[in-house]
Amino acid sequence: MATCKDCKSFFAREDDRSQGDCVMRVVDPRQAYYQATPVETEKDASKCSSFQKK
Amino acid sequence: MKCTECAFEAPIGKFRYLYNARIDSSISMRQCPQCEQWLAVDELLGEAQDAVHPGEAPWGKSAGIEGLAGDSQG
Amino acid sequence: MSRRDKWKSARDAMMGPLARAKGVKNRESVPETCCGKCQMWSENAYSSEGRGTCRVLKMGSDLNSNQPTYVLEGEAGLISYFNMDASRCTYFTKMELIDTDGTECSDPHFRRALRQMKKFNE
Amino acid sequence: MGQRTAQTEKALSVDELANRREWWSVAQKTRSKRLDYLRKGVWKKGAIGGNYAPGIKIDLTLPQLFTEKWQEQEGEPIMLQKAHAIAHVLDNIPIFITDRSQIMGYIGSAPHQIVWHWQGISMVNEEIYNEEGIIPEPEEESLEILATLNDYWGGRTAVDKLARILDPEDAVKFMSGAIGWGTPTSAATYSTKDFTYIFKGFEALLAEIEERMEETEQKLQGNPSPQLLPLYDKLPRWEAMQIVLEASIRYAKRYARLARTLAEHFESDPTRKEELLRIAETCERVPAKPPRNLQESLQFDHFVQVLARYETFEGAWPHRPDYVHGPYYDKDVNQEKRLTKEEALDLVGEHLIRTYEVGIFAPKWAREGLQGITGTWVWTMGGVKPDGSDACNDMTIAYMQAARLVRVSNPTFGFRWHPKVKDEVLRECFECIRHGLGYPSMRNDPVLVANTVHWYGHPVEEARTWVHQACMSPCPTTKYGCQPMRMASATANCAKMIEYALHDGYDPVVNMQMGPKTGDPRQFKDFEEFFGAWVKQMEWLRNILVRTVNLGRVKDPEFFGRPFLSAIYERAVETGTDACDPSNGERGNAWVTGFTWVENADSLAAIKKFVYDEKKYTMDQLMEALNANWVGYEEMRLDFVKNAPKWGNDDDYVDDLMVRCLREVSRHAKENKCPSNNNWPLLPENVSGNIHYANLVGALPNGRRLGDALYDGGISPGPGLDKKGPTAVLKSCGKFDHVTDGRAFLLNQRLSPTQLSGEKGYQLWKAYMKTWADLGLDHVQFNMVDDATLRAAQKDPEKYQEVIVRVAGYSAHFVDISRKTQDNIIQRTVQGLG
Repeated sequence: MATCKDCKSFFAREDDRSQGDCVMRVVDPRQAYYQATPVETEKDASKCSSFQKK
Repeated sequence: MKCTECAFEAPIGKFRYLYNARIDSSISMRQCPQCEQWLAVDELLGEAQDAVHPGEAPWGKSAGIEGLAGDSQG
Repeated sequence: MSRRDKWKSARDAMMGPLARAKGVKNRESVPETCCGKCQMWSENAYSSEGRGTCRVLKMGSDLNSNQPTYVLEGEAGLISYFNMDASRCTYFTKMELIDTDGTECSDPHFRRALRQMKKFNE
Repeated sequence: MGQRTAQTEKALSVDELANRREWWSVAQKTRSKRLDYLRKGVWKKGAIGGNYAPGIKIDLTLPQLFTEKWQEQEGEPIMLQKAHAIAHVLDNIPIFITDRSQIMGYIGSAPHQIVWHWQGISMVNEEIYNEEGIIPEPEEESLEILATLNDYWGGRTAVDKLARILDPEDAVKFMSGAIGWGTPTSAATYSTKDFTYIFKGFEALLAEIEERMEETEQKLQGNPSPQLLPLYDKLPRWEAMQIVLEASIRYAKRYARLARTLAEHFESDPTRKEELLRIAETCERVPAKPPRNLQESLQFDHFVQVLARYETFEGAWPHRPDYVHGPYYDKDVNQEKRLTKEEALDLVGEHLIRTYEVGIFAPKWAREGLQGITGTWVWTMGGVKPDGSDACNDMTIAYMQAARLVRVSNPTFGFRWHPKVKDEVLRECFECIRHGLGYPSMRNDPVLVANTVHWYGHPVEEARTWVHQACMSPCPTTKYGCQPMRMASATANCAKMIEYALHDGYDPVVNMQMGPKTGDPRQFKDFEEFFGAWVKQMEWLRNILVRTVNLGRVKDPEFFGRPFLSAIYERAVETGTDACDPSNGERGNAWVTGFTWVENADSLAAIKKFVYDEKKYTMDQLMEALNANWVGYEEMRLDFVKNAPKWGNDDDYVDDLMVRCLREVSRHAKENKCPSNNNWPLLPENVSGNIHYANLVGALPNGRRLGDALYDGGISPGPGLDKKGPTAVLKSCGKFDHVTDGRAFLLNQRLSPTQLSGEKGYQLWKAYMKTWADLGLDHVQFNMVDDATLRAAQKDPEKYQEVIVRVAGYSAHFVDISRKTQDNIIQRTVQGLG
């Protein structure tokens, strides 16, 4: 099963390895930005449409 | 009253009252219930004068701009 | 009825249905003939969650019972909701022009920006 | 002008554009590339008229995160329960860093989203459910989420709880929407913030709280006595404050972490990489520790404002940023030369942009009454220091210059004018006005300091720290002066005073007996009897609003809870109370905002002259015309408009009535008491409430019909009715005392941009301001955009996105307000000064 830690967008937290940030590049009609969403390292990513294997 | 756009005819009260153009003028804005066009209406005559489109001001310029009040400030 | 009790029933009419509206279904249901489409109904200015006041019927009127009760005298207008069934109300007067454009704030009586009402203009 | 092609537009130089007074184009050409990108990147959050702009969506992550934790903590004391819920949000809400940005923090998960706090008002929750356009895709799924949230919060929100204990008659009349607006809860409010305290850093505040807790726990180990009992309640409150402060530090560090990740893994441009590392360093430092430079002070400030809005809807932004950040600017730019002026201007400009982009869902009445903006974010500039010396600094000038570059409508500025203001600063104010921003509004500092002392007894040194609470009202930023919760529901639709005096207290628009039965005016024997009815209606209207909000205020800690605000309030930290608890030493700074006020004086004057003095019409005739909404009585209506005396023309007949009305209200203001036992003076102003209430106030003797816009200002004459020139307007407004006759008085003036061009224009304006100050007026604000531009903007809004106008108490982009409001602004008299 693919988990978040296997994804290119995942960056583990140094203070807590069970957690990390999912960092995505978003370009909306007005501006471009990077968005970080907290995720668990072992979260199931099999249904995630943005998953990209590291 | 008759709509200048679609010729719908009804008593003035049937045309939806929106607001006045200027409180000291008899022109008001009303809306035709049939074609939904905004109309400039002379409330003294009870007649629709014209359709109002964005940017148009059937009553003229803003209050006071015609003759800037001239009291000297020294 | 004491002053307090009289106004309490109005307050309950105002606040009660909110707690009772459950789920999507009740919130989405808008009968073909409803208060929100009546010329006699004014949307409340304090909240646009669909509450409004009848300009003819007073507090104590009841449109839901088999034999609707119409009270025409009193201190407060009947509080109802845009999607209240008004098919049995003899005072119902269909509004021809439903304004769904909330960008303009120009209409003294017929402001209708509720999403559920939009279908009537399509 | 509107017909020019894009090609010729490009060819025009900045000077040529300035000569054409196309200041919005000048701004776009002269601001830095960074500011241009950031400015154009903002999603417009203020409603356009009454609707949100296409693409704006409600953020469902915040209420879901909040509610799931809230439900887990069921049974905790409310402040603690809420602290856990807020911390959960801060730890989990998605954050983002926009390209080229340097200041972090946003309320919501993405730049196009707006938030709402489900704990506040279930009616608003339902309104969101019904709202067109803002439901995120897929709509069906979002509606399910919304319905689930609403089903849970229905009956549990702060206002639901309050409605159950209000007198039912008060509840129904208040919520009719006819007599006033606002919510008697800090679920929709705003607060003064004391940055001399907050800038100690959150770690220092945590240490202070820890010390208080230890001290209290020791006391609780002592001899039992009734004095110990209240201490038990303090401990969970302090714990709640700790939880949110710690979560706030973690929230900032999430930005630091993201900035570092971007610098290390994503960014290839060395300059941006360096910026990202500086952002990381800044967010690791603040708000945990005190700021050391301008970027850190601006960042600290913005985090505080964002965090406060994660706790509640803060619909205004009381602040004095030139005073707070001035020393850091001076250190970085003048002393250590760490930043160039241009670099500093980029930061200051971005501070305005980051503030402008904040969006919080507002119910329709608030959107209509505050068209084009999220809230009245009026920042205070200039003024004096506590010792009375001039407080203007380089940051005052930097904000004015940045404002002309980024041209946002929120925040706007209110400038505290005083006789010691230097000419270079006054010129900056004028340049902003000349560029058509509509701000700064000009405030008379000596008058307002005296006013603040008079009404609330604030010591003069504290009064001198005042900042605007929303548009107009001064409040000190001191330990006992800060106001944690604006009494927003004490906003009166004053035109109802005269309407109810005419209709025996009955409201024909909402079909309800509202005010007391003061009698059929047809039976009144003279004007004095009529005026007596007006006084009774005025007292009733103020009483119901003040009663409601007083109760809302004392119940707020029980029904809503403000752990974050309490944690940054010195007196709350010291006493272990909720910041909104009026028993913790607050002096009180309450006022009733008086919308639609001037209609009273003009209507009373028309009645006195035509019905009682000249007997030209009977009261019966007048009532017939009013009941018909003047339809069929157009000649008579025009007579009432044109031939009855009108406020603003230096005519004692009507001006004396205005003064008489104000003095009646001021007497009553001292009879109404807030929970701190202080006064409730009147503050006439309108924002765009004059448009919202146009549909709720029936025909009046001043000649308006139901549906017509009400007058725009607080003491501004009716549009087009000030026929005697600007000095006559000032003289009328100078006939009452701006210290003792009320709280503050909003005056809109429209000036001719052609007349006020060049140095001559500045000198003319300065002379006008001297007359204004000599007459003791407390406020004036200006529109300086010509009709042709405004009409062209109506016709072709896309081309005029950055044209700004002053509405009343705030500025808005002209294209974001309804046609009726636009027309109302164009109708205002353009005053010639020369």
